Amino acid sequence: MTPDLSTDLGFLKLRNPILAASGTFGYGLEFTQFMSLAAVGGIVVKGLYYGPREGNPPPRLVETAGGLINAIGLQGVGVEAFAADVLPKLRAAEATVIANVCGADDDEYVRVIEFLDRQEGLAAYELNISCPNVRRNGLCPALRPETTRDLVARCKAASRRPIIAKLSPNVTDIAEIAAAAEAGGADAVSLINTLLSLAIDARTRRPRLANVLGGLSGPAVKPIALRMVYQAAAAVRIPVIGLGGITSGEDAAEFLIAGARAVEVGTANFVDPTATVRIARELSEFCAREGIARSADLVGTLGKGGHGTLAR
Amino acid sequence: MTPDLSTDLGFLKLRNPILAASGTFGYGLEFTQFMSLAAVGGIVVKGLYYGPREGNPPPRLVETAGGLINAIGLQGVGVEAFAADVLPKLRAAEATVIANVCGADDDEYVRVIEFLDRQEGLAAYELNISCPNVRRNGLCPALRPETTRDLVARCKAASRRPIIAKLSPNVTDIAEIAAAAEAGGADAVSLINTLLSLAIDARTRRPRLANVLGGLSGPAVKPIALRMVYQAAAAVRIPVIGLGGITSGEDAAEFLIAGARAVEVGTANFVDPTATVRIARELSEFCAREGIARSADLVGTLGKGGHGTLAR
Amino acid sequence: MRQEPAARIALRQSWDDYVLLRLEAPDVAAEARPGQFLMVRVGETLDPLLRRPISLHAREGGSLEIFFQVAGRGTALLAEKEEGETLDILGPLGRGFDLEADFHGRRAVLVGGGRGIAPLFYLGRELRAKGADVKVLYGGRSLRDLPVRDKFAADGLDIACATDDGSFGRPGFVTGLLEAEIARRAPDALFVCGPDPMMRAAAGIAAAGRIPAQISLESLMGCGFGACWGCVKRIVRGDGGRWRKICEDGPVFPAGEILWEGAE
Amino acid sequence: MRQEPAARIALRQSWDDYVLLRLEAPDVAAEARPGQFLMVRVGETLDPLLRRPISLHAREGGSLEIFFQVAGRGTALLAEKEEGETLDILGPLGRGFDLEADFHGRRAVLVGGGRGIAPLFYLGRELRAKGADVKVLYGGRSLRDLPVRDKFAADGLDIACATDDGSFGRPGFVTGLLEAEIARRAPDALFVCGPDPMMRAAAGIAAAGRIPAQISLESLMGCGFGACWGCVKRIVRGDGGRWRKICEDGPVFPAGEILWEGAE
Ligand SMILES: Cc1cc2nc3c(=O)[nH]c(=O)nc-3n(C[C@H](O)[C@H](O)[C@H](O)COP(=O)(O)OP(=O)(O)OC[C@H]3O[C@@H](n4cnc5c(N)ncnc54)[C@H](O)[C@@H]3O)c2cc1C
Ligand SMILES: Cc1cc2nc3c(=O)[nH]c(=O)nc-3n(C[C@H](O)[C@H](O)[C@H](O)COP(=O)(O)OP(=O)(O)OC[C@H]3O[C@@H](n4cnc5c(N)ncnc54)[C@H](O)[C@@H]3O)c2cc1C
Ligand SMILES: Cc1cc2nc3c(=O)[nH]c(=O)nc-3n(C[C@H](O)[C@H](O)[C@H](O)COP(=O)(O)O)c2cc1C
Ligand SMILES: Cc1cc2nc3c(=O)[nH]c(=O)nc-3n(C[C@H](O)[C@H](O)[C@H](O)COP(=O)(O)O)c2cc1C
Ligand code: FES
Ligand code: FES
Repeated sequence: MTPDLSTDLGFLKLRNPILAASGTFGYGLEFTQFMSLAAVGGIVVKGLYYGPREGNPPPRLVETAGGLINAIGLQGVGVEAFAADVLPKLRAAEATVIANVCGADDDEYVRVIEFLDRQEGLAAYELNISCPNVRRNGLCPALRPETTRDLVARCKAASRRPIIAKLSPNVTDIAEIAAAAEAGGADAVSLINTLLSLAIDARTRRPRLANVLGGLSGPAVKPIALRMVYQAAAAVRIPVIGLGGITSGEDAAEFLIAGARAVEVGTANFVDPTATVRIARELSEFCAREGIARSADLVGTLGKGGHGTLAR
Repeated sequence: MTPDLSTDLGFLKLRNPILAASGTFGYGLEFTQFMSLAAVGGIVVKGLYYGPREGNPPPRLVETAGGLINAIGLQGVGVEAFAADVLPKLRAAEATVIANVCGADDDEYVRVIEFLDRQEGLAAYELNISCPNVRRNGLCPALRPETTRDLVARCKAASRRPIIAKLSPNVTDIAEIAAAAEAGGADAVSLINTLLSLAIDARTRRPRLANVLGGLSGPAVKPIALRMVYQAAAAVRIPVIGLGGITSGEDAAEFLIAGARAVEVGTANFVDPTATVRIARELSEFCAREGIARSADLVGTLGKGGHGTLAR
Repeated sequence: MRQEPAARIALRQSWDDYVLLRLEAPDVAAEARPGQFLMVRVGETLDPLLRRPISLHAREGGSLEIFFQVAGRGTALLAEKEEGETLDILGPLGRGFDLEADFHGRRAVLVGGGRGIAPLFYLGRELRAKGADVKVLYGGRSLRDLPVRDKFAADGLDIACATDDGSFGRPGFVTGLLEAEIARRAPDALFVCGPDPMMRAAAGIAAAGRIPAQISLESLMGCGFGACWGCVKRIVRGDGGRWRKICEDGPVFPAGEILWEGAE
Repeated sequence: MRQEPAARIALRQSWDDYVLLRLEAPDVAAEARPGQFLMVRVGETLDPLLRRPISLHAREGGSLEIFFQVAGRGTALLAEKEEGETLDILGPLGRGFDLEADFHGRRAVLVGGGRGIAPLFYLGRELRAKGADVKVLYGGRSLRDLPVRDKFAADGLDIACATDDGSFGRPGFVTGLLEAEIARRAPDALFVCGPDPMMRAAAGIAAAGRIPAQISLESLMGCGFGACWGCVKRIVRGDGGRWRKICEDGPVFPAGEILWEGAE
């Protein structure tokens, strides 16, 4: 029996619950030499501002223990070039495409959405309200419930497509932020974006990143991501999309168990360009091995703690 | 020329800036077989409640990528046994001892301090207002500026010794919390405590820790810790003690450069019981190699980002 | 207790997923006793982060042997080490078996399941040296899980085997072998190491027969020397049971002190 | 461009902190061109996390050679690999050198500094096969930094060396050798790989002599195939300079397109 990996987010049906995370999968086209884009649940393309963006000066990356700090600063082609040059190819590749929407201010988010709303071939928008690499000191709308709710509400009102609010882990109370996104009308939340971080070169006594601060991703952050997904899933009724450090099918299963309906794979794509399809396959194998007919049956099934507990 | 590692916290002079972090160095006595306790700047002993504590049921530990999640739950002997059985031995070992003070409520913190104030041989108190493993859902006083300020102020008023407030990384704005601790009268802040985390066994679909949630420490969290130390140091005038993932002398130097006047070494002690003395030696070697006469000269010297930046 | 950052691997043997390594570590060996263990660094980088606990399998002069089964990532990395490479070890750790009593002419039965056989070779030799009459019972799923059975016999230790699948020795659990052994001739002391259910059953058998039994427990260990409080199990010492550190107070406990987990 | 998770190491040579590995990877080799590179996994665990970029040093039938210097943790781990072990590689990546022009009878001067010599062996052979008259200039701090100098000569490639400390060849930087070479006979094309200051100086010399030069840049690479945007440098293509991906648009660029870093 082949396990059924099909995933229903309510507003969107996916072949399987494995999506490629924004900023780690380019515009998708870089990966067509390695894999079929139709083999994964979907791809979230690199963050899009309205116009083309320079991004931050290099160095933009630092490798850390089990992790990666980046301060790319959302270099990108802008929506017009994306619609003209990229989207037709993605449509041809039969990819389920989610656009990652950015803005220097609230108005820009809306302008990006209004432009993309006129294009075909997009399944949803993921609002990147949580990028720590653009404003000073890692500030972003997803740090406060009010700014989260208001921005989501504006985008939702402007959009003909479903809205996924991508949340920041750099907060005291993720449940509160997730609830604010829901209150603003988000169709789903995805989390986590990267953790605001600093790396220093002790010899030069300078930051390793030109941007000083950057965002930490990769296996190092998985335990934090899993906790936040668990807390967010308990706080909202809309679907939760989980990510942060997923490198294997079993990692993906853990996020489903914690309450995510789908997951995104980020940094792992850099090490293994076919990580998304491999993880989908491994998830299928995991389900088969454990006798789970549908991967959806895993969602939100975390049992009680206390194995190892004695009866007292 | 041997670099001068002596460290002045204002309220306390240390042989060198390397302290052992609370909960990772037992009561210090476990380590006397490996090293002289007088060889390090000081030791912060395991968290003390007033009475003895059971701690959480096992499993209490999970190893993660470059990190460790723990939910020990502050098992300990309580202040009376500590004063009777442990403190005299630590005094005999000529260790600089800092007590890590815990409380189920604000009153207990004060009671612990009042009791310890009557004992000799303690250099300061580190208020553990940031342990994620005791209350439900990781709640602790250090998550809010008000509770931080109020608790620090109460403890400070009750204490004849200097107070170090140990901060939680599970917050949106560490600068604000550090400032609150300073406003409450803290003589120093130390950070970071562990990051609230979850690990799941996909096969059993149960949390790997009996306590469900635990705290992440170790090299995986170093980039986050370094960022927070940098932000906190910019926000307060009192000394900052930095920790989180330090495993080498160069790591220690990075924290000093970020603005810490001293550092604590935690998880690294489990892998290398002499980690504290080794790190002190490596820091000395680092200073010698780089021509730095006093390790204190490193403190807060982070230069600008932008190596690799082009003139544009 | 010492840290030996570069114990040379003088010998490596392997059978399927079982591996034996002989380590040159005279300082550690000089302090070693049966039932004690090492904390072994399995890699050079920060992942895996923690050392792994492995029992002392034998002492040969200034060398120590360890015998382990590949159970996960850490032991898999350890299994890749080759002769001539070095290992970073910490030890000897723990209290080991209590051999204070006079064992002369006494009958000691050692019960090992799977990788739990590891400490019993060293123990068997030591008990024999103390004049005990030693019998080793060695159980595993299948013949391939009994790789060191001949080693005991070659060393002159009386050994009997059991396999769950009946492929070698007595069919069934090693506890069946233990019951038969007790029926034949009651031992004066039992020493047990293996999977929890096996040790629990053996503890029950010992209690029923009023035979003093020492049990070597396993636990997830953060440090191995008492600093992390991560390895605790419920141990009763006239106090209704408290979380005690397996690494420091154990890993060997009198069977009567152990409160077994509710759910198995 | 392919992923080869188990390219067997058929040969390993080393000199101090320089290592050469020959990898059996027919599928990757079939697509390879000089100036392209591999992304190599240096460990099996999650630390180090990322692959490391290493140039193609030679193609020998279905095998590829890499030649690298231990620069840090990752290359140190790579240096420990032995013959018979396998490497997980991704490649060939990047565009490599532009060899579209007609090189027949043309004089090509290849300038390599330190580990930057790596891609020039493959390139030198290929240029020779295209009928070029090839001269290799190889610079290093000291004699011990020129481990593959004899390899070029043995292959019939004309090579001259320079060392900063004068321990071998012409004393001084390899750029001095380049200036002397140009003074002797102006090349038709320059190909340069080495430390940034050396490449920058070589680019200056090329510009002054109006000699077309191709420069192979290094950069910190997250992925190596265009997905992470981590490897950018300022490249001018009639647009005043934009951050372009070294892995995808390079690593080789015409000297005139490179905007060198302000601070050195
Ligand atoms: C005092 C002591 C002595 C030991 N002596 C030996 C020995 O001589 N030979 C031998 O083969 N093994 C021995 N073990 C068990 C050995 O330590 C574990 O198999 C090993 O740590 C697993 O690490 P891993 O990275 O391979 O597996 P992981 O990937 O960490 O885990 C694999 C599985 O093993 C479980 N596990 C992990 N660590 C332990 C542990 N410490 N105890 C029990 N289960 C664990 C995990 O929950 C998981 O299910 C001993 C354990 C202790 C506590
Ligand atoms: C396209 C390309 C081809 C290369 N080909 C070769 C080759 O054939 N032979 C060879 O010896 N080296 C080559 N390198 C350089 C090699 O990739 C680095 O030396 C290696 O990645 C360093 O990794 P590490 O873990 O050993 O060092 P780390 O510990 O990561 O770093 C050590 C030092 O090297 C610097 N560094 C790290 N990565 C790079 C990098 N990619 N470029 C420049 N500096 C870096 C760091 O900032 C640090 O100062 C190439 C680099 C690129 C981009
Ligand atoms: C190099 C890089 C670029 C990223 N760019 C974006 C982006 O454009 N938009 C966005 O929402 N997230 C971006 N992210 C965050 C990832 O989508 C993801 O949230 C994060 O990396 C955690 O997942 P991971 O641990 O699987 O990588 C980026 C991450 C990395 C490493
Ligand atoms: C097993 C364990 C127990 C801990 N117990 C305490 C404690 O009792 N009091 C406290 O303030 N911090 C405690 N901590 C947190 C550490 O002191 C430290 O803040 C944290 O581990 C980060 O530092 P590290 O990455 O160097 O370990 C504990 C950490 C660990 C791993
Ligand atoms: S393993 Fe750390 S206290 Fe026992
Ligand atoms: S290395 Fe990732 S885009 Fe170039």
